[in-house]
This record gives sequence, structure tokens and C-alpha cells, in this order.
Amino acid sequence: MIPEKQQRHILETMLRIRAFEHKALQLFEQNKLRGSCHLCVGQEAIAAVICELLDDEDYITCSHRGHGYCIAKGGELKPAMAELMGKETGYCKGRGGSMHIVNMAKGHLGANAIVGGGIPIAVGGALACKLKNNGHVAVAFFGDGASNQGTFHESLNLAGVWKLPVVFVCENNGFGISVPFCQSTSVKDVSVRASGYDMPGVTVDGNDPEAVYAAAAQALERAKAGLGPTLIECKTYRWYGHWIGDPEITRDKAVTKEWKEKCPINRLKMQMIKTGNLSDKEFSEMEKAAKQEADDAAEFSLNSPEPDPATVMDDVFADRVPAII
Amino acid sequence: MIPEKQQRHILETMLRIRAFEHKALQLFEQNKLRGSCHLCVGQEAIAAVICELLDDEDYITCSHRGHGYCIAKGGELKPAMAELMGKETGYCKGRGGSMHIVNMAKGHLGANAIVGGGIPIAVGGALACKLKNNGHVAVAFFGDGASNQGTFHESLNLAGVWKLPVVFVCENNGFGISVPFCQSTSVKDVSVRASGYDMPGVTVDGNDPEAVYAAAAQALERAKAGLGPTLIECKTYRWYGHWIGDPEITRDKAVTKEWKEKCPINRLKMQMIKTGNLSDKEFSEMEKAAKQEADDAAEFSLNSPEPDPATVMDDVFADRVPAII
Amino acid sequence: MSVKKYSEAIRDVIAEEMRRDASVFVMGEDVADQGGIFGCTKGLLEQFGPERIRNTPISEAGFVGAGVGAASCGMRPIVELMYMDFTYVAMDQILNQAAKIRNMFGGKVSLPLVIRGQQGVGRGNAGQHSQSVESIFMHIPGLKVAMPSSPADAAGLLRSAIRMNDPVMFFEHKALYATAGEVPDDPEFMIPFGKAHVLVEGRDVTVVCNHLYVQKALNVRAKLEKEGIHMEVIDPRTLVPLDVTTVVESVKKTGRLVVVHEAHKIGGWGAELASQVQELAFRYLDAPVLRLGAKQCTLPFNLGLENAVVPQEADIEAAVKQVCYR
Amino acid sequence: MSVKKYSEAIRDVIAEEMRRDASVFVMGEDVADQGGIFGCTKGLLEQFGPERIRNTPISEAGFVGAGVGAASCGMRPIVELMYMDFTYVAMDQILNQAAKIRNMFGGKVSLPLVIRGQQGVGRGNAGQHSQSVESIFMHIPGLKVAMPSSPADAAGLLRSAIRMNDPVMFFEHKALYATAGEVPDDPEFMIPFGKAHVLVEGRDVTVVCNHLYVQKALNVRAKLEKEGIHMEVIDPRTLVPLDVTTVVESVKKTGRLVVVHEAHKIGGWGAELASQVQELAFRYLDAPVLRLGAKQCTLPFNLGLENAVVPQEADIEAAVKQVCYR
Ligand SMILES: Cc1ncc(C[n+]2csc(CCOP(=O)(O)OP(=O)(O)O)c2C)c(N)n1
Ligand SMILES: Cc1ncc(C[n+]2csc(CCOP(=O)(O)OP(=O)(O)O)c2C)c(N)n1
Ligand SMILES: [Mg+2]
Ligand SMILES: [Mg+2]
Repeated sequence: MIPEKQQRHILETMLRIRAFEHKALQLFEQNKLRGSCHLCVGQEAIAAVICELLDDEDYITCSHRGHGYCIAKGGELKPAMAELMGKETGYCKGRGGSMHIVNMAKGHLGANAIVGGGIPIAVGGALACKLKNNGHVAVAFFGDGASNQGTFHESLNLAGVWKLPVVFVCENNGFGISVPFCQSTSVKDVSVRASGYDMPGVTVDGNDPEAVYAAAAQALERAKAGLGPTLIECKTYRWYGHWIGDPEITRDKAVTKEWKEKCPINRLKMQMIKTGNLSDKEFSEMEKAAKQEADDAAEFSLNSPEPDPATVMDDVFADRVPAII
Repeated sequence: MIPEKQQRHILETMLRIRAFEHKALQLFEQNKLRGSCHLCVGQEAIAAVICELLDDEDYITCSHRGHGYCIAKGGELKPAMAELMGKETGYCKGRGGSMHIVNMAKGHLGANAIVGGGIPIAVGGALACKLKNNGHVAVAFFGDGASNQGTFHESLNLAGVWKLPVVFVCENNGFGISVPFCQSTSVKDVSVRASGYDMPGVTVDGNDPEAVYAAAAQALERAKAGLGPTLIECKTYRWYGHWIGDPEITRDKAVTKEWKEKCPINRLKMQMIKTGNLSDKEFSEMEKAAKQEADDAAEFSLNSPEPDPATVMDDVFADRVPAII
Repeated sequence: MSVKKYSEAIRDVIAEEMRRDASVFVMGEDVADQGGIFGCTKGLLEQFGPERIRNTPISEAGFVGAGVGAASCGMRPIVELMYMDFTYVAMDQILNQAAKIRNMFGGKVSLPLVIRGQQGVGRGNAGQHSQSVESIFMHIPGLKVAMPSSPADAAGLLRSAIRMNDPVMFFEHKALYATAGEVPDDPEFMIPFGKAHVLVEGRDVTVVCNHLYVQKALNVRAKLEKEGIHMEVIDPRTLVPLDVTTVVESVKKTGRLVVVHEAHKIGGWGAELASQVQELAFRYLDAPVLRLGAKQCTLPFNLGLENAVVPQEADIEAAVKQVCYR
Repeated sequence: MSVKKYSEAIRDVIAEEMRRDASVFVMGEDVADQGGIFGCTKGLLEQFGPERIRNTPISEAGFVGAGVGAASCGMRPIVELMYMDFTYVAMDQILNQAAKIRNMFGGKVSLPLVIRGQQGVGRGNAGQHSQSVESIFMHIPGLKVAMPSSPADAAGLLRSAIRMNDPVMFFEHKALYATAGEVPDDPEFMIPFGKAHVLVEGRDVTVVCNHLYVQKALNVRAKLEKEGIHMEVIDPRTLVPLDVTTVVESVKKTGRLVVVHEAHKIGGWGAELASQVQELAFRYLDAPVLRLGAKQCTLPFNLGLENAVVPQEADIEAAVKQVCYR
């Protein structure tokens, strides 16, 4: 069971993520936000629960579907939304956009627009933890599609053979854009691949915060004990298209509807109400606060300045070099 | 049991491979041959047995340790040795050398000097067979070290999900240059990785021709029946260093000696003698013939012309283009 | 002639060649039901079925390698990369395998493989989805490189590419897909590789450019004509082979050259062209060859910044005036 | 000063920096017990143990990526690639990740990462093990690129690279490892990036070259001096940043430039340098800039063919004479 205080915080985080995503969608539809924008609505539990178990010195990497991770890992909505709008006040000063949010202060090594690209980077984070012997861990979050990239294999083998403090978390939402999981992947569960690296592999209902929590807690314990990595597959579903604007040619609306019934927010809310840890009123207040925060973030971002084109060459190198023409 | 006629041919092939390798070694030591030259002495059974089960329209790819495959797949010793010497009469007209022998007429798509580089190419061969629906198969041969490359993973997944007629054969000789298998690989047997692609995986004694034959025959049957790929791991050992000139810093001489006791040629020879299919005299004659063939190949190659430098640009493109400066 | 979008021209040629030759097939991410996220294989699944219009896993090295293998074995694969930025993920299969197989094997293997996809700016896709990467493939021998700038060029060059017995890197531009133009209906319509396209003649300065910069250069030309500067605009169409002769002939007339591309300026193909031209037309040059290309920074998400990184019409105008000493 | 081999100079700097800074570590194939197949980490396992001298699986994308991650997290990884030809296998981690991380993240991350290894001809390693691939890394912004041509340069540039807060591609040459030369003993000896080395002055023609071509150019210089041609020989040392100023100053004096490299001529860094020089020293050039580089074919196994592909001293001599109209 998730401790009560953490339950509340996870619920709050999920609500903040959802409010953020819906605000982004709204802004997009109002033509106030653009770009490749991948929403994680429906999948919030994975980010919210697992990051709850991490602290600021633990590292994560994540995929293009990364807003939730940014928020769950301690990110603020304002610079996150500002980044989606390409504003100077964004996490990457408008250079990165939706797919490249970073937040080093919170141990977020960055989202990655190359499918599978962030997995070895998390392994490197774990290697740094091991070499510094600081007791910290790294978590790589990636989609089911990414589990067919070579980097997945190389990363799991590296982590396995070096017994690195890292947890691999596959958000299996059943699709890579239009391609169903079964058409791209030779196994039914990504977690079975763990045995190819002599590490535990487990599949959980990614919409069940308790299940995700239990699996992650065990994996993190294992990692911190020096016993090496774990692969956790979280089965989930996205409520919206691959990106905003996706025609969703191959997805069945009825299935989406079913998954909406399995909303992770609702699930944790009901559990907490049932155990007396939450009232309807409290929930409404939390939800309202989250929406307000998202509204404020939008407001902040809309009013933020565009980056100055004159600064475009500023951040190429840390150690400045004589200018190249 | 390997049919008698095939036993004899396999034995012959192994003897030819060994004679070729020893001749190459000798020429190298006499400074008549140079380059990165990877001998497969001790590992001959894998090439000889599996290629025995293939015909000229079945495809293979192999690694840098490829001489055995060239010969087993129907290659002649003369153009093979000439290629090792970089002569115009070689399989690649001296352009490729030891690591890049090809023989399209026999279905040999080429050795590859990039570890893991040939695996997806074999998958493509299998895809061609499937699209042509011609009942043929492809076999990818690669080392244990290659099983940690991303291409291994991507290839096995592709073949698994597309149910391609391909067999993946890992020659596990316990080392990638100086690095022992256990230091680079998170599992004890490469074959366990097969379950990550929903395909059968089997580990056999690669020095036991019968075991290799049985596993390969089953895998090929499966492939031809449209049931998809198989991963076969053949445990073996190389008698010599990684390449000619390897100081062999991390290998134990005693272990090499043990493996020499497990010589696949001797094994098949003893079996055939025991079952009355071979006499000592016949064996000696076969061995002598193989050595003679290797001697002739050396002679041929030494007397072959060097490629003409004026032709160096000839084979870049099939469809000639206006010269680029 | 039919008026088609650039993406339609590509799709139609693929369909025609697939009907004509059973060894042609397509594989790539989302090419089947979705028809490619830019629609270049739209409707082909219905016509040709899932064996020949093949969705792949997200395994670029794997399926490009499978393309190499299938091409070695007599097929003619068309491999779609969703973004040409992902060539990096499959780079070994492209540069160490596809490019080298024929030559390294002494001419014993032919590799009729097309690797195609879109690249470039215009949608603010940020650093890993907005690059123009063609120059890399010009440097490593063994690949042909095409860059169509119009629907007709897309059709004519793609048909040549599919029928060619060598690996071709085929670079489309994301911002060109929606542009329309006349395309010959002739199912044998081909544009040869290595023949530059002189879009418009002019006596004062030669501008070599492609993809989005063809239109931009024509715009600048229209403007500068009024100021008495007559630009000749040339699109090389293919980088390998590169039609230097046409450019040199032009420069011998104009005495001035500006090369414009979206790829990064430093080490881009403009450097190659500039170097060859200054060598072959040294005595004819009245001004140094100028190059315009993306600044040496990662393509930014923000559109204002993106515009600050890649050359604009004003930059072309300024460069043209500079070489004309105006 | 101590006389050291190029490979020893590299090893010693790595050892010194590892002693000085606990965040420096090494990973790569066969770097531990074997000390690298070219001996650049020989003996370091004994001194620093297997945590800091780390054998990797044959997973270039994976361990280069791990280097990117570790560098993001405050370590200073030195990643050895056994052959720089294998950069292709790890290309996405190099070009889409390492090169872009700082810039794409708005300067919020620093990446003190060194990727080093050898390349080039001389051992007849054939197509996939003999390339000179540096030019590619000059084109994509975000990487610094060093190419030491002597033991002292190897030491001085490598120490700078290790202490730098940016990703560095460090290109050694296989045929230089055994060459010996004086190396300062000063454990703070560094050579700045972006400062070309004028090896010898001369008034008639500027030759820019590096790696094996420095010695070859010096040989040609000795010969041509007797014929009254005085070559100035310049080694750029780093390609990013590139010290064009020194070259331009030289060309203003000599009026002639020949650039020589082992990388393929087409699209190589010589094209970039030639383009910049013809622009910046247009009025000073008495002859076109000439470039020498490998022919556009795959590096062949046969040594006679290999020699026919890469520039020889005779080619340098001929080019120098050509620009001198002799
Ligand atoms: C290397 C690479 N190949 C392809 C893409 C294009 N692409 C972006 S997201 C995506 C699907 C990813 O699927 P999955 O990993 O399951 O993540 P999800 O989008 O479902 O969260 C694809 C193919 C990419 N960004 N990078
Ligand atoms: C991509 C790549 N990385 C590294 C190398 C260098 N290398 C050549 S052979 C080899 C070891 C290969 O080990 P394995 O796959 O087990 O084959 P074996 O040599 O044992 O037959 C290595 C590291 C290479 N050729 N290609
Ligand atoms: Mg998915
Ligand atoms: Mg091995």
C-alpha cells in the first residue's frame, strides 16, 4: 500500500499533469501553441507514482511523451508550458520545445525525441551514481515502440552486466503512432525480455497506482542494494492520438472508451475515498488548484518573451571558442 | 544422425577449412599475407555442418571470422586465399581481404567486419525469400560478442514478428578479443535471449557435429514451414588468438588445451571410424587432399597478379555516373 | 501532365513502379494503414497488401539492414525513414554497409536500394527532427544522393532512383509536400542523375540552391531584376553525381556564384561546390564564391530562432549584392 | 621533456588526469586487461582498477550513450572507440545526443565527454576499418574536433579535451602510434583548441595538412626547397574550432594554398577550408586553392590500391608545383 501522504501527493501530481496536458491541448487548438505535442493523458500514474519514489539526486530520462515526467520529477508548470510555447522563460529557453524538456536541478536529464535515445543516457546516469557510490539511482522511461530499438538491448545488457542501479520502465500503451504493438513486437509482454539480461521483469497494470508503486519500490530497493536493474512494463493507454492532430486511423474508439473507464486518477481517488483518506470536496479542491496552476502557467507563458534571435549561438558550447564563420 | 554421405562431406569440409587456415597462418608468418586475419581453427563444425544443410539459393552472412563459412558455403580455396592476399583473382578482386569475402553464386552475401553488421542483412535475405516465396532460407552467423549489439536485437525482433525463414547462429567462443563472455554479457547462454522474441532458442556443443546438425535441421525445417526463426547458440573455442598476432592476454593456455581435446574433426572422424564409415587410411587421404588443395591455393595466390591501381574506381557504382572530381 | 502535390507525385511513382516490377516493395514506420505520416504511401496498402507495404518496428538499423540484404538478393526495396534525422540511428548500415557493399566486394554485388524520407525546417520540430543531413552522404563514397525540389523532380528522380542498381539516398523536404506542380503522366518519365536544372538564366550572378531555396531564390531574382541584377538560378538536383559542369559554365558567364542550402554551412555541400568552382573557374570569378547555410547551432524549436538559423531571402539578396559589389 | 611514442603520450595524459580528477574514467572495448588494442590504456587497469578502466560489451551505441549520460551527471568519461569507423554504429548518440544536448536544452547541461580512437590507412584494414571520418563531425554543430599529428600534440590536445566542458571527438591515427617525439613533462601542459601549428614557414605556397600528411608535407618541402619552392606547412590541430585566421594570414603572404587530408576529398574538411580561404583571401590568391584527399571509393584491402586511393607525396609535390605554375 502507498503510504497515505504519498497517495495524496501522487493524486495531486496526476491532477497537475492532466490539467497541464488539457491546457496544452486547448492552447494548441487555439493556435497558441504548436509543434509535435504528445499528450500522456490516461498514462499519468506511471510518472506520478515512480517519480514519487525518487529524490532530486535520482536521475531520469524519458521519451517524446515527456510532459508528465517533467512535472512528476519536480518540474514547475510555468517553465514547462513556456517551453511548449518556445518562450525564453521555458526550461530550455525555447530551444527544445515539447520533446526536449530538461530539469537538471531535479535530476531530469531530459526528454528525447529519438525513440530509444534516452535509454543508454539513463544507464550513464546510473553509472555515474555507481562510480560516485552515492546511493542514487536512475530510471529510464520509454514506450513499447522503443523496446524494439537496439539501444534498449544494449542498455539492458550493459546495466545487467555492470549491475547498475537503474530501473527500466516501459510504458506500453499498445501503439507506436499507428502501429499496434503486436505488429511491431514479437512478444506479448515486453517484460519477458528481461530474462535475456538476467534481470527481473514484471508487467503491471500501469493504470493501477498501487501496482506500479509496488513494482517500482521493489526495483528501486534492488537497485540501491547493488543487485542491479529491473525491467518494469506498465500496460496503459493514451486517451488521445499519438500527437495532437493524429487522425488515429488504427485505433478503435470503443477501446479508448474502455480505457477511460480505467482512469488512474479516478482509481486512486476512489481508493482514497473508500479508505477515508480523501473527501469529494478535497478532491474537487485539488482538481481546481491543478487547473488554476495550469491556467496560470498558460498565462505566464503567453506573456513571456520570445527568445532573442541574437542569442541563438549562445549555448552551443560551454567553453566558448573563437567564432566559426 | 547425420546421413553417411553428408558425414563424409562435412568431414571433408572441416579438413579443407582447417588446412586453409593453417596455410594462411603459415603464409602470414612468412610475411606473404597480411591484414586482420581471424582464424576459426577449432570452430569448423558450425560452418561445415550448417552449410551442409543449405543449398546455393539459401543465403548466409557471417562475421570477420569468416573463412570457414566461405569454404563451407561452396567457396573455392583459390579465390579465397587470393582474397586474403589481396590479389586480383580473389573473391573481391583484392578489395575486401580476409574480412569481406563474398560469393553471390553460392548464396554467400558476405562476411562483415562490423560486429553485428551482417545480422540484419541476413534478415533481408530471408525477407527476399519470403517475398519471392521460393522456399529458401537465410542463416546469420555471428559471434557471442555480436549478441550484445543492437542489430542482434532488432534483427531477431524483425524476424520474429515477420515470421521470416531465418536461423540465427551464435558461435560462442567465450571471448570478444580479450574480453571474456561473462564480462560483456549479462546471461550465461545467448540462447535464452530467444524468449525475448518468441522464438525457440537452443544451446548446443558447437564442437559436436551431430548436435549442431540436429539443432540446425530442426530450425531449418521450422523456417521452411513458415513458422519463423530460431536462435542456435553453439559453444565452441578458437585454438588461436583473436587474430594472427594476438598476445592472448586473458586466455588460459590450459583451457585452450582442453578444447583441443574436443576437436570437432577428430570427433566426427572417431564416430565414423566406430560406425565403420571411415578407415584411417581414407581419413589420411582426405587430410592430404585438403592440405594439397590449400597448398595449391597458396601457390595460385602467390602467382596471381596484384590489382591494377588504375582500376581502383571501377566498382563504386553499378550504373556509371559522370565522374566526380 | 497532371497537377500533383509533391507527396502525391512520390506516391504515384512508387505505385507505378510496384505495378511494373514485382521486386519493388516498401517498408518503414507507419507506411501501411497510415500511408506514412506525410502521406507518401497513402492508399498503397489497399493496392499492394501488407507484404509489399510493410510496417516496421521502430528499428531503423534493423530494417535499413534488411533493405540492404533484400537488395543484395534481387529485390528493390524502398525504405522510408520517417525523418532523415534518423539516418544517424541506422548510420552503420548506410555508410559501412549499403555504401560499401558493391565496391568492397569487388563489384560482385549490386544494391538497388532507395532510402527516402523528409527533412528540414518549417514545422519547428526542434533539433532532432529538423536537420538537413544530405552532405554527410556525399562525403562517403558509394551512395547516390538526390534532392528533388518540385513535384516533377520528385517523380522523375524517384523513378530513376528505383530503377537504378545502386543505393540512393533520396531527400525530400517536409515543407514541400503540400506544394503542387505539373508532373508528366508518362510512366517512363525519368530525370537523370547528375544533370542540374537551370531554372532561369541570368547574366550577372549564378545562384545554386535546392529544396526550399529554389523558390526563395526565384523570389529574390524577381525583386533584384527590377534593380538590374539578373540572377541565374540552378538546382543541382543530385549531389552524387554532382553536375559541376553546368555550374562552371554558368559562372564563366556570370563571374559570380552564391550557393545556398539549408544544411549547416560548415562542411556542407556548398563548400564542396564552392571549392570545385573556384578551382575550375578561377580566372572567371569576379568575386569570391559565397555560401549560405544554417548557422552552426542545433536547430531550435522556437520558430523565430529557427528562422534566425537558416538563410532567409534577405540573406540571399545581401549575398547576391555583395558578390555584385552593390 | 621526455621522448614518448604517440600512444604513450596519450596513455600518460589519461593516467595523469585520472589521478588529478576522480571524475575522469575510461570505457571501451578491450581497454582493461589488454590496455586497448593499440596500447593507449596499457597498465591503467592495474593503477585504477576495473571501475575506472572499464571493459565494455561490443555495444557502441550503448556505451557512447552511457558516456553521454555519465557526462551529463558530472563525470568526465573518456570513451574509446576501437576504430573511429565505429562512430557510425553509435552515430545517433554522437550527433543527435552528445552534439545537441547542451544547445537543445538551452545551455542547461554541460557535457565533458571525450570520444577518442584511431582511424586511417596504413594497415590495409579494408573498407570498414580504414576510413578518416572527422569531416562529418565538423558539419554537425556541438562537437569539438581534434586531430593530433605528433606525440606532443596528442598530449597537449588530449589534456585540453579532458578538461573541456564540451564533447570532443578526438581522432588519432593508427600509423602514428609508434612514432616518437618530445613531450613536455609539465602535468599542466595543454594545447589550446583553435590554434593552428605553423610547422615551418615558407614564402611560396601554404600547405595545410594533418595526421600522416604533416610528415609527408615536410618531406616534400625538403625536396622542393632545393628547387627553389618554399612551402609553409600548417597543421590546423583542431577542426572545431578551426583556425582559419592563421591560414588566411599565411595565404596573404604566399598567395597559394594546397589542403591535404586522408579523408575523402569530396565533402571533406579541405572543402570547408578552401571555401573560407577563397572568400577571405580572394584578392591574394595567385592560383586556385587545390585540395588533395582520398578518392571517392571505398578504402581497399590491397595495399597497392590503398596507396592509389589516398594522396601520396608525389601528389603533394605535383599540386604544389601546379599552384606555383611550375
Ligand atoms: C529513432 C526514431 N524513429 C522514429 C521516430 C518517430 N516516432 C516518434 S514517436 C514514435 C512512436 C513511439 O512509440 P512508443 O515508443 O510506443 O511511444 P509512445 O508514442 O506510444 O508513447 C515514432 C515512430 C523517432 N522519433 N525516433
Ligand atoms: C562494431 C564493431 N565494434 C568492434 C569491432 C572490433 N572487433 C572486431 S572482432 C571483435 C570481437 C568480436 O567478438 P565475437 O563477436 O565474439 O566474435 P569472435 O571474434 O569471437 O569470433 C571486436 C570487438 C568491430 N569490428 N566492429
Ligand atoms: Mg507506445
Ligand atoms: Mg567470440
